[in-house]
Amino acid sequence: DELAAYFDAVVGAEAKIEPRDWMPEAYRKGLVRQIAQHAHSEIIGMQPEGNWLTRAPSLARKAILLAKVQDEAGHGLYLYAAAETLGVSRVQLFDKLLSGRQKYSSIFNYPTLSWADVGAIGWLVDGAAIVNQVPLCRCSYGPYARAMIRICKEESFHQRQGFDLLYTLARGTDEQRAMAQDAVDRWWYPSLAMFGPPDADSTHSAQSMAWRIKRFSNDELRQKFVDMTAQQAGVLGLSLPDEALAYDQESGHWRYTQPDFAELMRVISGDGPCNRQRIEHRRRAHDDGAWVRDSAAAYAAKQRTRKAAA
Amino acid sequence: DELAAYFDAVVGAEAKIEPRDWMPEAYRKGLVRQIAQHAHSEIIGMQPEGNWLTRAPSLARKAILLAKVQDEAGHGLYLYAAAETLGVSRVQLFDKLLSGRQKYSSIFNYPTLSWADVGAIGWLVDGAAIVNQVPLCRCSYGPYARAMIRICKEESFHQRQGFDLLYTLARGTDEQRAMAQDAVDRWWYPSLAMFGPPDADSTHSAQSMAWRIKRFSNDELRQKFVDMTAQQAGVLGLSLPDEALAYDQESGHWRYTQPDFAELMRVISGDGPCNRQRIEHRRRAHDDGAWVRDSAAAYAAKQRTRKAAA
Amino acid sequence: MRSDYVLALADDGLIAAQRLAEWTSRAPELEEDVALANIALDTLGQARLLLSHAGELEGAGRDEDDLAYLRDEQDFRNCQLVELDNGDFAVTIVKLLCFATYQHELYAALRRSTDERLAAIAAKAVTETEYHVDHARLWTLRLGDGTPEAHRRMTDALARIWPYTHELFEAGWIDPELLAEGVAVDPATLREPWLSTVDKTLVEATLAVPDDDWAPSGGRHGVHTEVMGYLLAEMQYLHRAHPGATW
Amino acid sequence: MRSDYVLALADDGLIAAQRLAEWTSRAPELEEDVALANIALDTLGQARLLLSHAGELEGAGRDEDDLAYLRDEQDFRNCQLVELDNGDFAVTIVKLLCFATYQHELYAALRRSTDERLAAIAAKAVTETEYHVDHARLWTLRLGDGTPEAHRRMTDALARIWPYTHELFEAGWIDPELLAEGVAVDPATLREPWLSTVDKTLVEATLAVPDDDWAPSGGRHGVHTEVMGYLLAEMQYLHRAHPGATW
Repeated sequence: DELAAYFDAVVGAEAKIEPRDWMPEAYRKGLVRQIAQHAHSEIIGMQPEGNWLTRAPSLARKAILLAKVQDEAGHGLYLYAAAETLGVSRVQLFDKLLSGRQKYSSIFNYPTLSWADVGAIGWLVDGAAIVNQVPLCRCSYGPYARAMIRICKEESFHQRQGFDLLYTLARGTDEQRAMAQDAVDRWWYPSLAMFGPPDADSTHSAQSMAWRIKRFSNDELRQKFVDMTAQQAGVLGLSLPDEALAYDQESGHWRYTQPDFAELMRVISGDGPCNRQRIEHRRRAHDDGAWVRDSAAAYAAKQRTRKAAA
Repeated sequence: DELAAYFDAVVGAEAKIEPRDWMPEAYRKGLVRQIAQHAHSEIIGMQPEGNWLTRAPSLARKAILLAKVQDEAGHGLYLYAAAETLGVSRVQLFDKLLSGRQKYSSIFNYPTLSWADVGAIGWLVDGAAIVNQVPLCRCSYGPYARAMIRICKEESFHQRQGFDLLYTLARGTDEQRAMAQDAVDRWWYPSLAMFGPPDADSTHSAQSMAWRIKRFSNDELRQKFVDMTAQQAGVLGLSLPDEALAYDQESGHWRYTQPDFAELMRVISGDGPCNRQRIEHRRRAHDDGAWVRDSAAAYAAKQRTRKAAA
Repeated sequence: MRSDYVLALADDGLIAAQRLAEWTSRAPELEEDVALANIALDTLGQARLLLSHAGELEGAGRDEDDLAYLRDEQDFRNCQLVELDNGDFAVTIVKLLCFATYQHELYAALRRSTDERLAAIAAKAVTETEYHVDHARLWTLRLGDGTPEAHRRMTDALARIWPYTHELFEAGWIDPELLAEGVAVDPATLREPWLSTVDKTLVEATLAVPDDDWAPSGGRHGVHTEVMGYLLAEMQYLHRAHPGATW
Repeated sequence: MRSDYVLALADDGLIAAQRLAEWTSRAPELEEDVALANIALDTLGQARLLLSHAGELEGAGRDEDDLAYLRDEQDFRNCQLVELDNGDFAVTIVKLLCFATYQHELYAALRRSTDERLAAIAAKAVTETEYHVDHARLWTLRLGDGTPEAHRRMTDALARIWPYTHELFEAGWIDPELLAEGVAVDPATLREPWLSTVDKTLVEATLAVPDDDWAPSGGRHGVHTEVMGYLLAEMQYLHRAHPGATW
């Protein structure tokens, strides 16, 4: 019909679909799921780094980390707002997160065990997120694309800060260097796994590509990340825990060992080291805050009544 | 009458009154109050030292401290048992502690701010407690006297451990020595205040003396403590925060400055640095444990029913 | 000493920021996670400027990190109010209302300090603390005049926190020369405007200033509460575990 | 290395004792304050003997305090079970039931270790852990078969703790030579008697082994949970703040 043709034309022309426009139900549903999962990831992602806020070893780093974790909360807010333009409420989405009906990025189910992990998350996890997200800045859904532009700018700032943190450690004492290397060793494969299963096993991809939501395959993005990161590792003077890692002159790409996708599946299905802890933490914050939200609502209602009476 | 005459004769002969014996109501009441207050002090006294259990700087000291705090709980148990022989229950007494109707020693309303405080409490507070309590080992009420014999033995062990802790610090690094001196400076006057108001202002004393519960006046005991402690301070190589402190050749006693009894009264009446914290801590432990005690009681009842049915 | 004065103000901010940072990812709603982190950032930023200034005044070559991470408990001069446990959100809001209003009055007055650097720090800080006060005020209204449960929690929080506000206005620890020279502000002069602002908010929130004259103190002389040692152990551990390292 | 094996057993006890010590003055009744402190003391005492032995086997001159206070997190080899937060009294009792029963089986077997010192430590420890098991068993009955609330809390506690019990029986971290020489005990052989004892108690307490095959691990390789860093900061701070001091 006419609406569908218009939708296809807009998407085909690399223009933006806006909230008021007609869109296929599957497009809407898929976007809601993706944006919500992305928002949830920002919110859950506050925990692993937040774990080091009170222990940051310098005040400058403490301030940087505080600003970063705050940015993550902010990203969560933009993204929930983008999802709300598709007709779902933040409360509904939050409820799906807390009840386990919607996922968040499995990377946050690993623990931060040393200060260097803060650097490794910035460098590797934010690095991988950027590779994943930069194409989304051209996504066909306007509100999502615009949120991603702002988010990517901040993420790349975070990625440089993570790199800088590791760079300092790598040039510090033996213990600091060891701490940095250990963190990179633990976060490397989980970061590779952030790009999802290999293309052969990936679902949803073809339709997402056609709708200009996804633009590159999982394996393409993973390769882009490896190429970028392998080079930076050299600058850091840290090694990546992959003996097969080598630059392939011919293709211009780095060869690397795939992550253990069976482990990825275990973590996604709930058995990562921190899945239960992360959700329980968020649920506790939510439950502990219930009386606060209730009171704010009661106060707002009173104010409305007072204004109406005045 | 005959019972009263018998009671007076036993007390006069320095023999023991036992639970089954007749006793004047004021004797019983006074003893209950004194024993309960003493028991409460042991229980509340677990907190200031317990504050350093997880942070003790060596494993040997951690074990010693753990054993000491455990002894305090044990002392509380003997003393509540002694009070129970006078016809009151531990639950009743505990309730009076938690509701503020019965006091505990005000010394425990000061905070432990450094590891050296653990030593200062052992040396000064347990030292003062021993001076106060040794005469009670000859108290006319049998169960109390016997509890005190056991308690005094352990207290004097604790006092030596406290002395040893400070001795080690006083011979340690400059920082350790400063820590020890600071602790002694803070705990000295509160320890002197443990003997109560000056004799001129003291109530209850005459009757207690006649009943062979109290044997020395507050000021006599305080002087005994100062004499003992001033000498030991010299061995430690730490000073006591009293410029007037000096040995009086003639009397064979040390002259000293009296503590600020107005401050003592403020702390007794509730305005010490930790009064609210100490009671709140104990109340929270009690409240948090309610479901445990309830379940233990329910289980015991079930077991009785099962045995009766079997 | 002028550096002692500046250090005490710095410590207030440093410890307050440390407690606020504990809230991160635990706030009642996302917007509040952002807001509390923001306030913590401002407060930490002010503390850093003050620490650097104190270090330079002291002239012993100590930078902000030496002062934050390598002093022992009795060398911290913050008021006890800021070190108290966060408690529930009501306790945090009452602490923030009392402390931010105090800081706001203080910085407003310090803009006229004869220590130019201090005056410049204060000039920047005063606009930041204005927002903190406003934020605390709004929550005090929402919680005091919202549900009965929140009202009860706010009343409990006020009872718990109020005694520690008296220390904010003690002046005895400040070198009289600094007051005479116009470097320092006499905290006693801040009490009246502080009380008037706080009381106005409490009344509007159907709450009341507690009737309690217990006034614990000691922080300005390095005597803290028992929670301070745990706070410092957590804050300083990593830094101290690697002596001389750069981060 | 033999010292690594002994160190892991020592760390189990050290960290378990640290958590138990946190209960002091917080127990549901006075008798339990005494009992938990007693168990902590036994466990700490065993850990100290094992640490000293490990230090001597290592031969680098490290004593019990060097090992307890100056190692970093990734050098601690305790199972994750013992480092978990205490939670409520139910969680503590479930942890104790699982851990003490494990230690009891382990020490019973280690009495026949070809490392004579280890055998001697085990011989003393086995009578101590028998009491710990008994204590945990009695409380499991009182809470599991008492009130509905306690039953619910015990069920929640089992769900929380059970996954961490699997790591106790992992053998991969132990040098096979130590097993061959009869120095070490293969933990896998302890699982059956352990499960039978624990299950019997749970059944008697009207509770059940959770149906959950999540089996987090890593402690034996120095990979811990996020709470471990806070535990160590608190435990080690003072010692580390005074390098080289004697206490």
